[in-house]
Amino acid sequence: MSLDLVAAGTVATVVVAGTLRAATPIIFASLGGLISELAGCINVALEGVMLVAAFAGVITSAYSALWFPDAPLWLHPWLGCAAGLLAGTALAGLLAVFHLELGADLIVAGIGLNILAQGLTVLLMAHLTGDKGSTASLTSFALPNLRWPGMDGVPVLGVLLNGDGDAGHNVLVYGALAATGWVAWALRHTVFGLRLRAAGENAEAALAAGLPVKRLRYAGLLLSGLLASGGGVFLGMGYLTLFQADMAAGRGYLALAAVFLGGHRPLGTVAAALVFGGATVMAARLGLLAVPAEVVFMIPPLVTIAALVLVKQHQRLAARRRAAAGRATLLSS
Amino acid sequence: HAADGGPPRVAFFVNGALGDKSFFDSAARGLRQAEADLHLATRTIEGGYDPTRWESGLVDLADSGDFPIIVTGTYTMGPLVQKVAPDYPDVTFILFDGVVDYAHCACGNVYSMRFRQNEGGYLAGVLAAGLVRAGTIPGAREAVGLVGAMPIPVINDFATGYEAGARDAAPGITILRQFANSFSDPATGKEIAKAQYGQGAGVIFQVAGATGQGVIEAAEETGRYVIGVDSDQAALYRTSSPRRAARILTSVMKNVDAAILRALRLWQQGRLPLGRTESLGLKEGAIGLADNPEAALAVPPAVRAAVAAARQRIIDGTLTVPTAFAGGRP
Amino acid sequence: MTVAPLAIALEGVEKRYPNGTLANSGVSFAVAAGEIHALVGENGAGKSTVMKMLYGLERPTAGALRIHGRPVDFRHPGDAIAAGVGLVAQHLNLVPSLTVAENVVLGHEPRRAGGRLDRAAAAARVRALAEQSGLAVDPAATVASLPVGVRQRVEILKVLHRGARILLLDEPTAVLTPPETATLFATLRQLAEAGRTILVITHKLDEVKALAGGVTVLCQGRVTGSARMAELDEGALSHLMVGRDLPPPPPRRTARTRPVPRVVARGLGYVDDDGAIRLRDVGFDVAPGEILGIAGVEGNGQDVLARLLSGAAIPSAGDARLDGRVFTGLSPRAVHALGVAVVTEDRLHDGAAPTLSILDNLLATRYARPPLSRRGLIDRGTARRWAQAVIDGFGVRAAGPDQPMGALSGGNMQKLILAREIADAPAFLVASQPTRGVDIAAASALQSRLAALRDQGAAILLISADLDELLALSDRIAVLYRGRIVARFAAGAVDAQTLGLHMTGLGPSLDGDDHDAVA
Amino acid sequence: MTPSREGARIALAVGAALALGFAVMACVSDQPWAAFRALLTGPLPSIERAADGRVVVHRLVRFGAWLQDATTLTLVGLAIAIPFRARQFSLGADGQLFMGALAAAAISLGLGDTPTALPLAFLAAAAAGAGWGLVAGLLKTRFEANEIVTTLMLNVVAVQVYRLVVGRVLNDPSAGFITTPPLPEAATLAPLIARTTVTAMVLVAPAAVAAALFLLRRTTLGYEIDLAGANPWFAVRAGVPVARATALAFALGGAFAGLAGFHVSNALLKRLPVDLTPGIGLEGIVVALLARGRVGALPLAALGYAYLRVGAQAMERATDVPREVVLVIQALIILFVVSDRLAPLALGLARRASARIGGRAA
Ligand SMILES: Nc1ncnc2c1ncn2[C@@H]1O[C@H](COP(=O)(O)OP(=O)(O)OP(=O)(O)O)[C@@H](O)[C@H]1O
Ligand SMILES: Nc1ncnc2c1ncn2[C@@H]1O[C@H](COP(=O)(O)OP(=O)(O)OP(=O)(O)O)[C@@H](O)[C@H]1O
Ligand SMILES: [Mg+2]
Ligand SMILES: [Mg+2]
Repeated sequence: MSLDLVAAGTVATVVVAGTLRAATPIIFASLGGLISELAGCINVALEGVMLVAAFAGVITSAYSALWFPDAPLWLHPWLGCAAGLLAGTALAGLLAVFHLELGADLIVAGIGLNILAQGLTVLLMAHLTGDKGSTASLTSFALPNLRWPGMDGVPVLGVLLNGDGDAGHNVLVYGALAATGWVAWALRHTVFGLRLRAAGENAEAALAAGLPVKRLRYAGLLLSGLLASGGGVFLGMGYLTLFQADMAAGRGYLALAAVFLGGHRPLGTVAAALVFGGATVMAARLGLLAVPAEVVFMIPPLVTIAALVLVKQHQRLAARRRAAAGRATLLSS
Repeated sequence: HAADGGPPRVAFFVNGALGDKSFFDSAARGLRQAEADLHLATRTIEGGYDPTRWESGLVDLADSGDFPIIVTGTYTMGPLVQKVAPDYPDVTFILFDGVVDYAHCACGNVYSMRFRQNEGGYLAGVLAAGLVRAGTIPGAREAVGLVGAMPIPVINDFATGYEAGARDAAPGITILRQFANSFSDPATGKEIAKAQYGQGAGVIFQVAGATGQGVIEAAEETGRYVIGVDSDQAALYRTSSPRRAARILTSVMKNVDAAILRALRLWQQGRLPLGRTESLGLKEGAIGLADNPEAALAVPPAVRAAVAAARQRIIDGTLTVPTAFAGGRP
Repeated sequence: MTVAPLAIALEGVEKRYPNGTLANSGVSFAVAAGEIHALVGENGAGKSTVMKMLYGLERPTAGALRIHGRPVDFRHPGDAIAAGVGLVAQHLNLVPSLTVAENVVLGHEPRRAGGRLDRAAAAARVRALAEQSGLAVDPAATVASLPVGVRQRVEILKVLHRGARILLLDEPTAVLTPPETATLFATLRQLAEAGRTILVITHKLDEVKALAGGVTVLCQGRVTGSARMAELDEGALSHLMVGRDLPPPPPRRTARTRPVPRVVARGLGYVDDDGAIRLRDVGFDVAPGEILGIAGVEGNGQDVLARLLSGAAIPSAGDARLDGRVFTGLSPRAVHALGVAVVTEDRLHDGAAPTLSILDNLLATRYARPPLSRRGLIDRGTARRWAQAVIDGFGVRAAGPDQPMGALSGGNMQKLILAREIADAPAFLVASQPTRGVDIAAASALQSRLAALRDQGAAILLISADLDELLALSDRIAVLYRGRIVARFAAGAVDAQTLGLHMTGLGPSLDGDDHDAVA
Repeated sequence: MTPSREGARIALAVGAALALGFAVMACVSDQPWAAFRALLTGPLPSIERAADGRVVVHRLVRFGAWLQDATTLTLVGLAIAIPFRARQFSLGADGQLFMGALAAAAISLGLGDTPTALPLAFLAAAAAGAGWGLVAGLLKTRFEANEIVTTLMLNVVAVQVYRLVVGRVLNDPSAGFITTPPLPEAATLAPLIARTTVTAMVLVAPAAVAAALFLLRRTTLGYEIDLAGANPWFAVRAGVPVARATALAFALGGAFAGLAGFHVSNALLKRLPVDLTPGIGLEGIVVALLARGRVGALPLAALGYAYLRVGAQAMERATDVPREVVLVIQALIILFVVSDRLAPLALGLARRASARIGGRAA
């Protein structure tokens, strides 16, 4: 009986650990999407940013080991990580230049950059490895896992803190949590956050207040690139240990949906990203029952749409309640 | 063509893109081999993933007059070849892993070959189930898994054979089967594999293209085993990641490369049996299991013997493996 | 005699917008430090353009700007702010979701370690500034929830917070009540005495008189006159501003034509989505050929009242009838079909589609019925002829029906909107702020139109922040305060001062539903 | 901007993209000039005189592919451009196309070889696309759900519904891959030009554009859509049924995307494979924006864009340039053509440079 409870708890925590893992790339990307969205620039290129970051990270870590065979092993993944972040941010910078300097429509430029990222990564991969599919033939590195010591065999907490294989969570899983906290704090409490939101909400007012709106939008887009790159690096150097053509697999678009689903608020956005991560894990587990895979893969989009509808409906009911209360006072007076 | 002096030119039309680490890559390898061994000039054209462009792509190749021979594959291309080939009687079409309906088309210039991948799947099933039943894998229950890309007939054929083999080798064994719904999402592949390993699967057979690489990573992380598909996937990791290679028990080889090389050689010799379909399996050496010394030690001799016995019975014809193709084999 | 140093100087300034419009040409004038200077002229004369150049929002295409004697080339408002210039723009420019304090300090925020915003310091600063200048605001309130008058104060505080030595104010009184205007003027005088320089745009003669030490008049982008106020009498000033004698005020109607009210509203109440009561027990009658004026400080229920009467909102209590038929609670189209016409208060927001042509703007209320459309097909030919007739009939200065609405000056745009609404001789017209921001000549033309409509027998509800207009046009005036009617007057029996008192809740209040008290 | 200046701007942008693309090609290819020529002349048929004096037309298929591509792109471009008139940024053409294709195939298979199969399949495709579009429209007007998100999500749902139906309901078990059975002859369109996939749909596309133009310019619904897009607050106050017009704009756009689905199912593939790839809808956005949202300019934008795409594929087939370079060039063209300020910037720089040179000469 109590054993069953522990077992159920373990299954639940396995799902939680899996959700955290599956949500990490989406969390990073959606935080990035949130920042640029608040700065008034929707970033459709999150997908491409992730792809480029994953690619640069994996390739750099592999080549770092080839070029610096004497360097300590722990160095390579971190070099890769830095390169990934840089490359992804650079792609976002390109989006910023096209939009802010050259007047390109943001959405189309974003789509264009996604196509560019798709083509460029495979082109370079084929050039470097002779392989158009993945970098499996290269020895690339994963960023380290963090393990809480002394959790061996502790039933529920052990899995929660150290993951289902007791190998610990990847450092970037913690990175995503830290990024969440930082973004929430920075948007709310810093001068930068205030200016960013002002520039996004009413550019004219921000301009009239003497704010460098264009520079703020650059900052928003670059920061969005940096954060989304974190997700890309995790995909190639944490979740998996290789780069695979098109490996972002629509997560950038999901991240964008999370921003809207989360009502343009940091915690809401991350909650939505967690829902999407959870849906992937559920899909992996539901698939073991006889549910058709197609139905399972409809869950995340349907959840998104349902959530948008329910949130609105909830607001509406609340408004109706308030209005009814007001009407009662109006009529009674 | 050959008239202008150069070697005969072979076009390989890929209805997708290279880089799947298995099927198309293997075919491309066969063509490269042909270039070296048979002195043919080959060109690979990736048609991309949009099926509305494949027909015009194929016609363009045939129409150009540059290529006396066109190689293409998959069942999807079958109907297109069937439609295009009669218009270009001077061009030879080699269709692998797909067929044209010779009864209903003037396809005297088409040679098609199909593979009995269910036979390879069967051996994988025997191996996986035997190993699991031997009880030497820590943490595993008596269960084996299968991760497929999509429930398309070719993959279902692998799966059908696999499940039959597992059941025959270990009646009552639990078999988990799931599809990732994508050929190119290793992260989802890894998540599914983790779920299956979490449910106690000791071995997973991945038939999932690039998605399968996630399964291999999951095997490494959980310390369980995986069986690769189409080409020797342990070889892929042998230098880059030996730990991972050691988790790949074997790969079910679908020797598309050898089959294409053979067909081209026959064509060069004027002996290619045009106008018919050849069925290739264990017996013809087109299907087989790869040797992976790193993992071989993990397999008890009895299990190895069972696999060898099953292989022999299939080759002898005393064992017929069930297939996912409606109407059975041609 | 000492010559005061010049704070602002324009020398031969030209501004040509990228689309080719020559907004300013050879503009030269100067404002001495510590002076309050008025910039006047008709709509589209180029006044706002001058302000925008002085604030770095636009750059002159020729000529030079000097601030405190130094030539400047502002590329960005940040440069202007650094040079001590502040602008309160014609259209309010605040970030709605931020608080008053956040809006005020935006761009010059008090900080704590780590780039953090010091909210407490910001609030304290705003409170202190508000006290000094007499512009009362709640630093913690969200701007979105504030009425326009208060937002205007926030804009001014913003400029003061940055320590601007030169204040540019573009039509700052357009949305203020007389008491608010008086407070603002007192503050401005105080600032000028403290040495700050103020350049203000206004369309109102009396404001120029009350405030300015000097005046510059623009006409079609050129300076047509410049004078010290001391040297001008009233006639000369108005002549300078309008370029000719002022048109006579619209004729006041003397006798009531029909005693039976055409529009009867009783017990109108409205509760918004937040549960706040925005309108409470509002009742009135309007007879054919009568104008009922509604006075009130912005945000006291005028907008809600107009929305209820136009079908844009459904009353929570009460109703209104037109010739005995209830028309509240119907859709805007149904209301319109009954003969109710509406001029909304904010023409750019919900009164017109600036990017569409004049023709498309004129069609909006009648595209769905013959003769302009049949069975879902619009008859463009007929529509064009009709639109041209409207343009000609109302004396609108426009190139033709295909010109984009947004390319018209404010006054002409407003004429077209009024034309659209009264073209089919409505039985009842609800007109909100019909002459806001419109120059004197255009405003008087619009007022004559309203008077003419009244004389044809229409009932008119005139909502206006301009008390002179209300007093000149209305037969009776009701005052809205906090969603209630708190006072009613016959127009002849009241002055602006009394109205202003009631508008701020200081007059003796009325009890009960005595809507016929004055009738 | 005047049409000729706009034309010059686009020409400059495409030129810049091609120049950059050439640089990329030169890096990866041994035969960059041949590749470049293939890119620029690829879609045109080659006419040769054979040894015996007969005139032989080669590569008509590429010409056909160009027209075929432009047809699809025009239709999905309409699916973006019409909601855009109501200021709605729909990314939903993909899902609508899938639904349209599915409906057309289902009706064709259901009716079999009957004369009504073709028109009914055509209508069913339009209706299914419109219905799917309407869902996004209603989500927007009833629940204020952001249309960018809902259309993206509805695309995913549509693709999965499509796979479910093709894989489990309409599946042809004898095919060897997951697909519907071939559609009955009477329900499909025959090629107008032999050995190409150009069908009567190539005429339907301009007709669709004309119909859309008529609808937008001459009908009250079109007027309502325009007004709802130009200023919805004003439109509401003026009594225009904004919600209805907005939702119908989505539906109307969806109908055209549905027809693009019909083009795919009943004209191009004549059966539906499960792995029909999403993404055509996104290209519709590109085409709609190339046309600056002007419905009348859609066919031109579609022809131009399709020309470059087919040229890129011809290049890939004819030379050693890989597929990815084609993607890169395509991306560059998209980026440069939507960069409004690129041409003025370049012209300004050129003018300044020439002024400097001229000044020195003087
Ligand atoms: N951004 C712009 N682009 C092009 N033309 C403009 C722009 N802003 C103003 N104009 C034109 O410049 C002229 C002067 O405009 P401005 O705003 O300075 O007038 P104004 O005197 O402030 O008028 P109002 O009294 O209506 O506020 C007008 O004819 C207008 O059409
Ligand atoms: N981008 C633009 N292009 C053309 N004309 C413009 C543009 N922006 C503004 N205008 C015109 O400039 C003139 C003044 O604009 P502004 O916004 O200062 O005042 P307004 O609100 O139109 O007039 P009012 O003084 O009545 O409020 C108007 O005629 C307006 O239509
Ligand atoms: Mg102005
Ligand atoms: Mg004005």
